[in-house]
Amino acid sequence: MDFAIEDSAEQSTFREEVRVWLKENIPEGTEFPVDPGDLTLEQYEHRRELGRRLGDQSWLYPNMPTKYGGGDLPVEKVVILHEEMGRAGLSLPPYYDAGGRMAAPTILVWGSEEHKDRFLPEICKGRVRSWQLLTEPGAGSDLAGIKMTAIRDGKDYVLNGQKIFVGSSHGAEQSWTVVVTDPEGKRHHNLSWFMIPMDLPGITVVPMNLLTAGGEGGSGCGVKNTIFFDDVRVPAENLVGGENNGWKVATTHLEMEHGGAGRLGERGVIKEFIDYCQDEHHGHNLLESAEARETLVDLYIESEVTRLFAIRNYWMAHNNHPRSYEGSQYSLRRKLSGLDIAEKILEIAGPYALTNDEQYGPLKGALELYGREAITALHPGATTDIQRVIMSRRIGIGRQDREKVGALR
Amino acid sequence: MDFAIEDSAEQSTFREEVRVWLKENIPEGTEFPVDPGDLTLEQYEHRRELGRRLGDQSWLYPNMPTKYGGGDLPVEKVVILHEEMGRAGLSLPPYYDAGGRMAAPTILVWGSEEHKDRFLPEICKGRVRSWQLLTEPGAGSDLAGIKMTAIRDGKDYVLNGQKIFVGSSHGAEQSWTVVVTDPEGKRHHNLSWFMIPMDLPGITVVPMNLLTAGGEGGSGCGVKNTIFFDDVRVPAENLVGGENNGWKVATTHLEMEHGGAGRLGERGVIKEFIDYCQDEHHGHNLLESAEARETLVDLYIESEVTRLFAIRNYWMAHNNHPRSYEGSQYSLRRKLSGLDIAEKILEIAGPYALTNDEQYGPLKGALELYGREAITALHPGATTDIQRVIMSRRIGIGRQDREKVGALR
Amino acid sequence: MDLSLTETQQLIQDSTRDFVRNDFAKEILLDLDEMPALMTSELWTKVSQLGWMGMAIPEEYGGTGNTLTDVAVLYEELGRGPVPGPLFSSGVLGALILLKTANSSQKEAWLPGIADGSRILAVAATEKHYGWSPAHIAMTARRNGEDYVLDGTKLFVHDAASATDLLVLAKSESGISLLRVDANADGIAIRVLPGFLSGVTEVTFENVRVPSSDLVGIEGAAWAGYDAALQSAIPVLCAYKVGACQALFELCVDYSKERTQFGQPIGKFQRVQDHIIHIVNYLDAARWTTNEALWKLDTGQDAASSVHMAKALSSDGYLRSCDFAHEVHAGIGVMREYGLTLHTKMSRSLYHCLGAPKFHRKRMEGALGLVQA
Amino acid sequence: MDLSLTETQQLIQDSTRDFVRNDFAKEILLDLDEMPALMTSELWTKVSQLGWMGMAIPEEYGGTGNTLTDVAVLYEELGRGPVPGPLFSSGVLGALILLKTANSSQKEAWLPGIADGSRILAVAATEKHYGWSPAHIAMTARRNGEDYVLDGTKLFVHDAASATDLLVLAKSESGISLLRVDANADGIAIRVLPGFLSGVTEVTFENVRVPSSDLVGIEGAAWAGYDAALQSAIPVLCAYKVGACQALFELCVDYSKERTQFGQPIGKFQRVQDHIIHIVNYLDAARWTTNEALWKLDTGQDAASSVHMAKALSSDGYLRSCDFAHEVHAGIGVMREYGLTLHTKMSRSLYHCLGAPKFHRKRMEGALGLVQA
Repeated sequence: MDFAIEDSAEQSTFREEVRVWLKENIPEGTEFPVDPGDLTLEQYEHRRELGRRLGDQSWLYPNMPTKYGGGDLPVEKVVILHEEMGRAGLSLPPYYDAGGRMAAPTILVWGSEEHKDRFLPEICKGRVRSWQLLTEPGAGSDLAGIKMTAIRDGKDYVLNGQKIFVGSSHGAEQSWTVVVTDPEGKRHHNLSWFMIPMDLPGITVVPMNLLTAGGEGGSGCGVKNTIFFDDVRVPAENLVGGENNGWKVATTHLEMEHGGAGRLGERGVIKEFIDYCQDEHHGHNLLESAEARETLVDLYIESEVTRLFAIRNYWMAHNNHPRSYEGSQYSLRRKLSGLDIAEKILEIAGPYALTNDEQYGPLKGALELYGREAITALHPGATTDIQRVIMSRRIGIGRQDREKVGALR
Repeated sequence: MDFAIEDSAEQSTFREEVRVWLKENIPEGTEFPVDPGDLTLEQYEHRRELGRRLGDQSWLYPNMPTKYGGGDLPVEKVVILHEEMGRAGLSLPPYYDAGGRMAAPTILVWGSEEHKDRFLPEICKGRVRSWQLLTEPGAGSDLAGIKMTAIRDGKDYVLNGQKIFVGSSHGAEQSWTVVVTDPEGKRHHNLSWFMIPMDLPGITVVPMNLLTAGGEGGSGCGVKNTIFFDDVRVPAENLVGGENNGWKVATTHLEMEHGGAGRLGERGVIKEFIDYCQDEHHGHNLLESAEARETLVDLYIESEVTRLFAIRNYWMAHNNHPRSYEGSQYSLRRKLSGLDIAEKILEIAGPYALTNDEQYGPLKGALELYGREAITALHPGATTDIQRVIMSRRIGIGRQDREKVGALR
Repeated sequence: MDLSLTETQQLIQDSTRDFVRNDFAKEILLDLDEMPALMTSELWTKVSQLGWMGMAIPEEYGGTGNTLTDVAVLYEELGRGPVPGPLFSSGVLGALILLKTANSSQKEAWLPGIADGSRILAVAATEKHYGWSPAHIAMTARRNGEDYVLDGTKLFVHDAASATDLLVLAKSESGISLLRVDANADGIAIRVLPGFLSGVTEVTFENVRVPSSDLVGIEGAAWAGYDAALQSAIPVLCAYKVGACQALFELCVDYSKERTQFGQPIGKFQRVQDHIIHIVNYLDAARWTTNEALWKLDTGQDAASSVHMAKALSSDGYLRSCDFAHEVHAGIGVMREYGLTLHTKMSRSLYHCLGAPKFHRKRMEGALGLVQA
Repeated sequence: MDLSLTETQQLIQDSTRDFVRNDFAKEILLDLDEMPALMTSELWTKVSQLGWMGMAIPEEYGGTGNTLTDVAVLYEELGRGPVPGPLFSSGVLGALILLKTANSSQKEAWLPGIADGSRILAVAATEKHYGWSPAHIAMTARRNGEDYVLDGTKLFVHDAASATDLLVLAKSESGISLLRVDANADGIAIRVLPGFLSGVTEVTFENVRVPSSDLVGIEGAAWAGYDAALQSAIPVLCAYKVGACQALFELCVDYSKERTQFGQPIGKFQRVQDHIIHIVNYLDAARWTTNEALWKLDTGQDAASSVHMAKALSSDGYLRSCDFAHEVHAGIGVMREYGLTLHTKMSRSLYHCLGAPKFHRKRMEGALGLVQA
């Protein structure tokens, strides 16, 4: 067994290459605002620019095939890219893009050649930003119970309905969604999966007022929105994976969203908090207290287990190792351990943990945000309850047949 | 609000009366063995004797109507009886008797006058010991799914089947059970409730080999048994509450078993352990360790909440206050907090907590037993899962109609 | 043993519940939440006229001299809101501190105003080195002629933005002293802290002169009375959290029936049931430890370990009940207009107020005799 | 990064799993559980011939010099049993201690016997003042002519009843020393302690004379090597617990399909699912922290915090997994013949062995630099 993500000579060269490139290519002022809701248009545009530059390098989606503008890089180099972006205070991709992270692999599995040629390069090159549209007011955990319809009319489908908890600030060029194409059809056999240009007439975007602006992605993505569709005509060729086959298509990106692909290099705030505790603030050191030290050890262990689950999943996914419940286990853990860690931080740091005041808010207010996000993060990408449902099915608890994982490739 | 169980002048007199009486009437050598499985026949007979003497005083079942040999005492005096028995290292009744604790109130609610006259005085006077026969190998949580049958044949019912986790050591004169009287009948409408003399031909009692001998009751009751019924003829007049009405009858004693009636004065081992920690043992004091002190506080809080839930339920039941989920909440808490406390004891006392060695086992081995019983106690009287099922129904989670509690009087 | 409410208490409960349901309806609470004072003067006048502010104050000082349990019944209903603002800080914590520390002329001068709502107290105890022990008081009250001079910063002070008077703990020559200071005195700056909390402030003192007549009680001898007042006030704050947990419980039970997914009410799913069962277990643990602590205090018994226990359980319980309520509600729960986040924020805001759970658990070691006190 | 097993490890896993399934079948384990030695000589001969006892011992001393990860793969399979007896005490803990502390002639004299199973070690470290720090060693080794004389009691010593040799930690004039003592030497009495544990003993020493040639390594300087050996041995013990949790997990999943109540397999109920999900979460937390600790040790990295973490999580995880397995199984789980209680008892027996979770969490404060080491 080898946990090392250490560099071989070739990897060192690559790391150096990345580091130099990033230094030259990250526009000034690209850094995240502490609170995603504070993302300015200027910061957003810097990131789009960086995204395009990374895309031109084939580094924006380094796992995707080169044929479509990806990097097709081995795990080790992907890790290096993640790490170096992390060192620059950013993530890969450098803005929230559910299109690249989840729709692209989905199209790779389910799309026609025409779909792949049409959608993937513009995603991989960073030319478009794509939002994910899944949840509706009446369909959260029960995604298959969505009501938004897409009814065939000539060469188009006509879309009507409402999606919530969508996207980020400053718009997107595309979105992808699952909608009802057969209102009379059987559950799970009545849905289809679409790519939708966001500039079509009849689409309205309204920001939501939430406990935290962002949530998912954790990369300074801005506010979530409600999207209204009012007789929106989408060309039939934007349907991916076949009519009424949308639920199967969705299993692929749900697998991604549920953590099946793992994540690397994500302990940002926690690591910063541990460092923060080592220093004196406002005239004293938090770790003078034995209880604080004890709680900090517990917090560290919590975060380590999450890290190891992420590494395991990443390794499994990228080595095509048979997976079962691990994606949802990781997602469940991220959610519950996030909450647990937030409360441990509250214990250790006291009410300081609750303010983003310039003078008193630790880590420029990131701690305060962490406390709110721990709650907001409980539901996106399926609740903890649903993650347990998936785990149970895949483990085969109480059933002879074990549910298969969603295809990742 | 008044939590005081302090004595008024009248109560003081009563307490003194009880104390004097107990001093004169508790036979030498009646004390519990630490491990219920070690109950000797002699100890058992002492307790039976004490039970009869208490019965003659109407103190054995002090809540029961005087008409049937009970004491019909007010709550305060019942509490005094419990406390004084506890002070003598015993409980009330002084041996495990599901007949008196659960069957008697059930007969009071569901029995005919003839049943009450026939069964209750002999129970209240301590003349008979009665076991509870509910669980079967195929029916634990799902009690209504029992298979043992009682088929009417002339003046008798003929019983065939198997019950497990029954009773205690050294036999019983009676038992009570729920069995299938209508094998073709609808679930919950196919059962009947019987009192059964244990000396009938065809009854075989086989002790079980379990992690702990006793479990429920916690009063040195001895081992649990498997009971086989092989064409046992029970007179039809022993059916209580009407044919095929057994499920309704059972709701009454299940309510008792699930904690609906509360319990008083039950922190024996925990209190002793807290005292134990204050002294030096084997050359040192456990509380020198800051972690041990911290864990002991947590343990104390755990046990206090359980005590308060018990008091609340006792007060509710004995003042006929409307109850709903509280019985099962208390049972759930007893089970889970018992396990939690056992593990806290393990942390504080170290491996000492695991031995009942004469030299090293704390509290004469009672700590070691507590650790095993915490596990064995998870299932009797319904699992934690079932207690949560009952709580949910009674709270009305996800349902418009709230399930009613079982009648206690 | 009688665990029921008295008739008076039943009356307080019913009338308060109605008032909170109407005058502190969700839309009003959402508005209050955006005001620094967390209260409007209209509402303040109303609640003062209802006598809420004088309940903990004896009749001789203009109050109604109710028992702590009576007061707790009121605050349990306020917690259901959760009703924000300076009610507890002034009418309970501040009032009890004055009752335990002030001399009789001070009581006569100040308490009637508190009771009628014209005077609003906030208690400025904690500082940058945050905590609830005497060791955490570093600010000094320097004697200068007939005055004391205050310099320094009080941090995480609850409800100072709506207060007329501050009760300030400071070190003077002979020990820890308490001073009553006009909230708008020269040299005082009050700043509401932004974030996941409500009504929590920084109060800075720059050369603030306080006449010695406003030194509460005896110089250097404030701590014992102050601490005793806290012990009495804590279970009332616990009752507020109990009420809050009760509201969360009911909110979740209602939602479990209304919201359907997979063709049935979500409450049919055992996992959703278990989230709610966690809440009711936290609720009842907080409720009954709080009730017992109140009873002990009202009957003059040693209540230390009960008070610590109630505070530890109710603070933890409120925090975690919010978490479980969010599990039950998922998306809708984090939408501000739904109202759940008012509780979430309040549960965090009050978590450390008067001592966090670990602090009280630690103090229980002394109360239980596990260490030399 | 490659988290898969090597071919060798795969081979060890497969063959051990088969062997355990057959030769340590449940009925055999239930029998062993009632023997003081927890092992029969036939089985011991078999496992010795399989080379299990020599895996952690270098080839030059008669072993096969496998990596710790290799050894852990073996012990993970043993944990599935759970296979009791002195395998770990002798072949891992004892062997590693000797490797870290003994001089080369001692290694040559003793290690080959351990490797071939003819010599069985037990480590007598803990005493009445129970703990795993040097401060907990009070027993003395008094120099007397060419011998050392041991007097006192070692308590909660694992596997002494089946040992041929004891490794005894004692205080001599110059510090903490380690002595190898024949288990049947005059003055030694070994007594298996009754209760909810297995193979745990009291060992008393009354005027036991040990020739100075049996002083292991250098007098007074045993602790550092001993402690380093423990750090290497711990993750192997963790792997045993990981295997045990894996067995519990599989047992519960199987039972969830077989047992029906209310007309369906109990595993259809979310509450039963959640008990099992707790187990798999404990299992995987223990598994991956253990794996990382083993990798760090095998590659010569600083492993302290990983080792502490793995031990804390695996001990807690094994204990709690048993609890959840009992929730899943209810009545049948406490029937001795079902076999679950073998794990329950083992999880308790091993909970404190080589340091309980709180001890290791405490030591992490040093490993993480939160306190001066």
